Amino acid sequence: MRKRIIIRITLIVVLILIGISLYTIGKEHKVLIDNKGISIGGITYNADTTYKVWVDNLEIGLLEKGERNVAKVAGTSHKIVIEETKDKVLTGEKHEKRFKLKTNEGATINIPAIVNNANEWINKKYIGGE
Amino acid sequence: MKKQNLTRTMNPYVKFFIDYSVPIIIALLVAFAIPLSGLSGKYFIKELTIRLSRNSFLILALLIPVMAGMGMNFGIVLGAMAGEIGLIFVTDWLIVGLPGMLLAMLISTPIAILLGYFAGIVLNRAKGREMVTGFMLGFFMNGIYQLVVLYGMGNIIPISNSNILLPRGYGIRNAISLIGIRQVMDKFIPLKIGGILIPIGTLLVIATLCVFIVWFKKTKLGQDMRTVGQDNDIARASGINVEKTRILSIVISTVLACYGQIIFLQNIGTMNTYNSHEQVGVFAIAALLVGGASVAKASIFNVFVGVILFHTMFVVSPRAGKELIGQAQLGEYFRVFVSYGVIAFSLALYAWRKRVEKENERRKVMAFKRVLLQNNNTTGGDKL
Amino acid sequence: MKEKIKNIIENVGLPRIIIFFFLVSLFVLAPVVGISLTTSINDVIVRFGMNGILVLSLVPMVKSGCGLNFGLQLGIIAGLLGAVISIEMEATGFAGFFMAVGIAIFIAVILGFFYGVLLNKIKGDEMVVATYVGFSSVSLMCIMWLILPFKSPNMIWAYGGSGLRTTINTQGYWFHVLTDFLQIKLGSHIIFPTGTILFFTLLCFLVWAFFRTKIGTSMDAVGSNPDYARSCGVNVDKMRIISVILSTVITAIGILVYEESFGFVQLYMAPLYMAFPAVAALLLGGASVGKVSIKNVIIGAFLFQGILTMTPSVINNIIKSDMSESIRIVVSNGMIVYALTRKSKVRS
Amino acid sequence: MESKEKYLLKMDNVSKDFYGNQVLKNVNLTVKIGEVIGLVGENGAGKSTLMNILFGNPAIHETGGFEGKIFFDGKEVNFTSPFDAIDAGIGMVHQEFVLIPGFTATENIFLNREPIKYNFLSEVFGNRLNLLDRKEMKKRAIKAMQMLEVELDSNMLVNEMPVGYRQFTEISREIDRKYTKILVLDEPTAVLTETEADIVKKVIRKLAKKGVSVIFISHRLQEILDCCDRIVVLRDGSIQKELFPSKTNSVEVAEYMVGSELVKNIRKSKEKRKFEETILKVNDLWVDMPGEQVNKISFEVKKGEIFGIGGLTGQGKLGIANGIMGLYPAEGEVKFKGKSISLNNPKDVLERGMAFVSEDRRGLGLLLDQPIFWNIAFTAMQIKDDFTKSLLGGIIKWRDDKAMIKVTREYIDALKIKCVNEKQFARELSGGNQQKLCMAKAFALKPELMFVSEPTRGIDIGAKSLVLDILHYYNSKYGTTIIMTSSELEELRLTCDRIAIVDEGQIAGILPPTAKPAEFGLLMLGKKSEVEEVLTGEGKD
Repeated sequence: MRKRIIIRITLIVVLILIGISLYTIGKEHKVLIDNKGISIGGITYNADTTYKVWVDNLEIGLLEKGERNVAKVAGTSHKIVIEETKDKVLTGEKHEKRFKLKTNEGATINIPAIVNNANEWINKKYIGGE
Repeated sequence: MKKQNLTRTMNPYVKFFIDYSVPIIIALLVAFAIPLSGLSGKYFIKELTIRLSRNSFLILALLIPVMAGMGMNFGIVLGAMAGEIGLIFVTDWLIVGLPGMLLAMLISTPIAILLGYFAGIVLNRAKGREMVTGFMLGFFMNGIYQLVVLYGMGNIIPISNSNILLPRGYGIRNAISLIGIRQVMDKFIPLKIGGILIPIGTLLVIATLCVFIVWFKKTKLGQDMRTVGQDNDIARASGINVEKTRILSIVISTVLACYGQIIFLQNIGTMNTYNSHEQVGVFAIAALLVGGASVAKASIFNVFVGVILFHTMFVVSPRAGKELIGQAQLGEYFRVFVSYGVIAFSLALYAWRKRVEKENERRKVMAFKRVLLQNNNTTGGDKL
Repeated sequence: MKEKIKNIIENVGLPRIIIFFFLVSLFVLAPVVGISLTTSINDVIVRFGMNGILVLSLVPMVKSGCGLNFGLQLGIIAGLLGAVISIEMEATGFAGFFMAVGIAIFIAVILGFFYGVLLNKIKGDEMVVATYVGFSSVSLMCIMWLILPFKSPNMIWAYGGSGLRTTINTQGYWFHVLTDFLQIKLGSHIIFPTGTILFFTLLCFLVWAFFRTKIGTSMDAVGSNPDYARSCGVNVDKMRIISVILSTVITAIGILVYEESFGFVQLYMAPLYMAFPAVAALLLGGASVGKVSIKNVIIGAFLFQGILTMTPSVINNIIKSDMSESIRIVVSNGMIVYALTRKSKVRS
Repeated sequence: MESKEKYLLKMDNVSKDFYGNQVLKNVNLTVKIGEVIGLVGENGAGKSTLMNILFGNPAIHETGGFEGKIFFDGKEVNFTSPFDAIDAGIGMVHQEFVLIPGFTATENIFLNREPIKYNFLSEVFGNRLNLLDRKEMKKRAIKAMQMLEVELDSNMLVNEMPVGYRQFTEISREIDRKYTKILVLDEPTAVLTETEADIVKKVIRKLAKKGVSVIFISHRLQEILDCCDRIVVLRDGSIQKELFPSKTNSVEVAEYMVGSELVKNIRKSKEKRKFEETILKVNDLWVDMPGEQVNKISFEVKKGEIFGIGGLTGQGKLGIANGIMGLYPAEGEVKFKGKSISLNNPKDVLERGMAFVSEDRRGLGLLLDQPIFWNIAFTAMQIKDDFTKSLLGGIIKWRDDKAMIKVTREYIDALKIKCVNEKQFARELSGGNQQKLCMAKAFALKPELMFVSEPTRGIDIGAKSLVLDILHYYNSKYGTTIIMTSSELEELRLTCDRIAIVDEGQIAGILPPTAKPAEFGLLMLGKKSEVEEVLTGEGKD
């Protein structure tokens, strides 16, 4: 009987854990992608060309300079890939960055900062629901 | 006054036709309507695949209470409500994809268990009229559901997503988009044959449920349910807790219906908060009955025959109506009529048969006794 | 004392007591939130007159042991047919109304007969089958409304084509013929619908009188104990059929009075759920699945209509949102579920 | 200490009353290991109560338990549920089948005690999610059935089985229980053919040899004599005699069963009444009344006679009246005053002037939730249009409550019905007064022939003689022919001119009330051949 109680309690705990992990991996985050000039620590990076953007292997589309786009992603670990585009032709110059988000976080990613290898290319923000 | 012939029995062919009259009539109807509708084969197969994967789970949820002798469980509406509450929560929390759907199932399970338990208790108090009670219970709980979702959510139950809340700040909107989990299960294993999406994921889940049901019948609980279903008194006399067994069958059915509704809605992709569940019971039951099931006997086979026949009729009838007298409306009314009519007809047929069979059984026993007497009394010279 | 209260609760039933106090509190609260009590009561009376006969129509079937008539829609269909045929024939005023009633009764007798035969074949399962017979006949009639060859321009769709409209105005035919008959006006708010109430009273009297005749007595016995009735030489099946016909006929009259007062004939899916409020009202009045009296009809119809009228106005004023629909669903269906789960004393 | 070895079961001074009604008085019964006891007794002798006490039937405890002690297997026991009794090793085969018709023989044998295989899900959801061990079930079922030596297919559905095989399935269930030490068989042969009954007898002996004790209840005396070691005769709640088959004969058993002393004042008017005209002639009547089957019965009743029908419960005596009155499906020919009546049509029978006081008072006899005056007047209103007023030239037959009440008051006075007034509900009356009400209902029809079934069942002694007096009164004053069916032989002998004893759905014999009690007993026990039949009061027709 004791064995059963332990098994049942474990099962409930496991189910709750599964619930929490489903919540984490299924949570949708909004990631804003800016192709705009930005000043970080006194240095200003300018946007000068169009980029094609993928988030988590999903094509977001072309971002001309000064533009902003939104990606909706689920889960905690993500990858952003940008590739320089000239006259709608990909140049092959790729940048790839990985980032992690907590369950209630959204993020703004700045393309010029990535291109220039600035440290603060991502700005995470707590969103307590909408 | 009818002549009482104590030894009359029923013709087996007539019996077969009466047993399967519903599927036979619907099959004839469909056979007549398909050419009339002029629908292409591909469209037809596509629609049928969708409907098969969308509805089968819900209909399978009906099987276990039939086994326990509680008839068609009109109370699966309660399970559907539980599923919808789960979906409202995951939509509010912005949980997407397969994890979102699974989480919705996980959250709604305890709700479904509670509702099923409640329904089981109510139905135990209404022995002999489980069906009409289950049906009214569905209506009653719909009122409670409205109070909770329309007035409680956003007020007492925290809901923050303005996309699903009514502009007044509480209560859930009439329709909410389930875009985040739309067809995530159907497309989990992507496969297309000739341009038709085959929802392998969902079909696998349905197959698993079928295996579960077959397995369940072999368990002690399954056997107890069959016993209870056949004869309450004998089951009780042999020490089975009849009430508890009946409640369990309803709980299982409610939980399955809850999953069924989530699967149904992930396929559709939007949810009519206050209407999606209303007709769940009617359509599922009508389909099962069209498949040749009766109040006392239903199998997995009936489920699939039923889904195919019933939904073929659903796809075909508006078009056939239009071709026939130029009004698509006619076909739509027609399929509503068939849904209700099939249930009315099957239930009436079953109730009538129950009486006839009792009478037949009596005659059989009587005839047997006569023979017995004749054999025992051969010395007495009695001639019959 | 405690025992006594317990007994009362047991006999009257907790839901009824709750609903009764709910209604009383609504009436008490009404003036507080600024609703005129006289208008409210007047509303209740008007709606009582409209719906009372539908509630009354359930009585014969309960008396004969056929249970609650969830197949009420059959009678409604007869009534609707009477209404549209009388309008098609351009019959107006009292004559028009009674013509509609006459046609409706004729159809109701035929439908009721077959319905009764069916219910005799399925003794013990009357309620669930009746429910779906009701539903399927409504949906079948939807098709009929589309294809029956009615011509009156007041009834068919304006933009050509065949088929009746979903709602047909009775203005100009027999709108309010009963309601306005001997109408009493007190001030500007209170209009007492004498004709409707008189008509309702008359039908109540007729039903009461019916159960004082030999045949009515037999019917009562069939409902109380069918085995007893059979052993006394009563043709149980025949009695049940008569009760079903009677119920169907009264329903048909009931829906005509409803439409006459309401002003519109509602076709298509409108009658689908009409059985439930009537059943709930009867149960609220103290009837059970197996026992009923005219008193139950009157009390029930009044209480039920009271709740329907009072909840929207009072509740809306208090919490500023319209919960009345949900409350109506909970009250009426809850009442039915409660009655179904009570162990009826009638032998099955 | 010796007794512990010797006796498996010892019932010591067991008494039981139901609300003051003594049904068992100081019963001492012992059963040795491997012994076969035959239990014989009339209805109401206390056989079933005794077995219910042994089997821990909850009804016993709900009505206040019993007095005395029961020792089983050396320990004192007091079972509160049949499951306790089964666990202790008491098996019982009931008269009515406890079988699920849609299940196979195997499934029925193992009803709710199926062998199971472990399944891990049971850790989560409880034992009931273990799987059935079908192989083991089948193996054990076959083993149990082999013991019976009949070809029983373990996979056959019960509802497809011949009736006799259902009985074997039930016995197999008890055989399979390894720990069964004593088996109670309640009328196991009632539905069997003779060859099948022989098999049962053989099995009983076989079980006894294996050390299982058997208590065998049967109304077929020959069977009891054939296979029992000891015969216990119960009468009026106490053990009348213990007999050994080798040292007794059927006459002796029958005598002990019905009692040998003559009924005092058997008839006030001692002289044998003479009747001329035949009023009812029954020819080859079959009645399908559950539990009271009538198989091709023929008899005649004379006008003015009181005709008794007796016999043990379940043998069909009740079926005769119910069948003729059209309440249960019947076949055959019944002539009333020379004309055939239509069977299965209560109305026709009532209209011809017959009436019925049913044994099922609360079910068939009364409208419990209606006032007394309805109950009395209703049938007469239906059949003869009494108590109605014609209105509108006869279109409407208005119920005349006043006339109904007037008549009711007459009957209340005549039959001394104790009630508040004529508007009291029938439910509120005592059993005896309800019975008078049923009779008043029948008298209100002014019948020429009246069936009265079990007129004194469940009513107290004072009311009993009153009820019988009423019957006498109507019989002598109005010349009403009465056919009285009763389980109480004494009552029949006290009242009737002739008494027919029904056994296995047929009339075993017709005797005058003055016949020796043992003769009645022999007829009830299926020993027709040993009784010299008395056909009619007048001799043969």
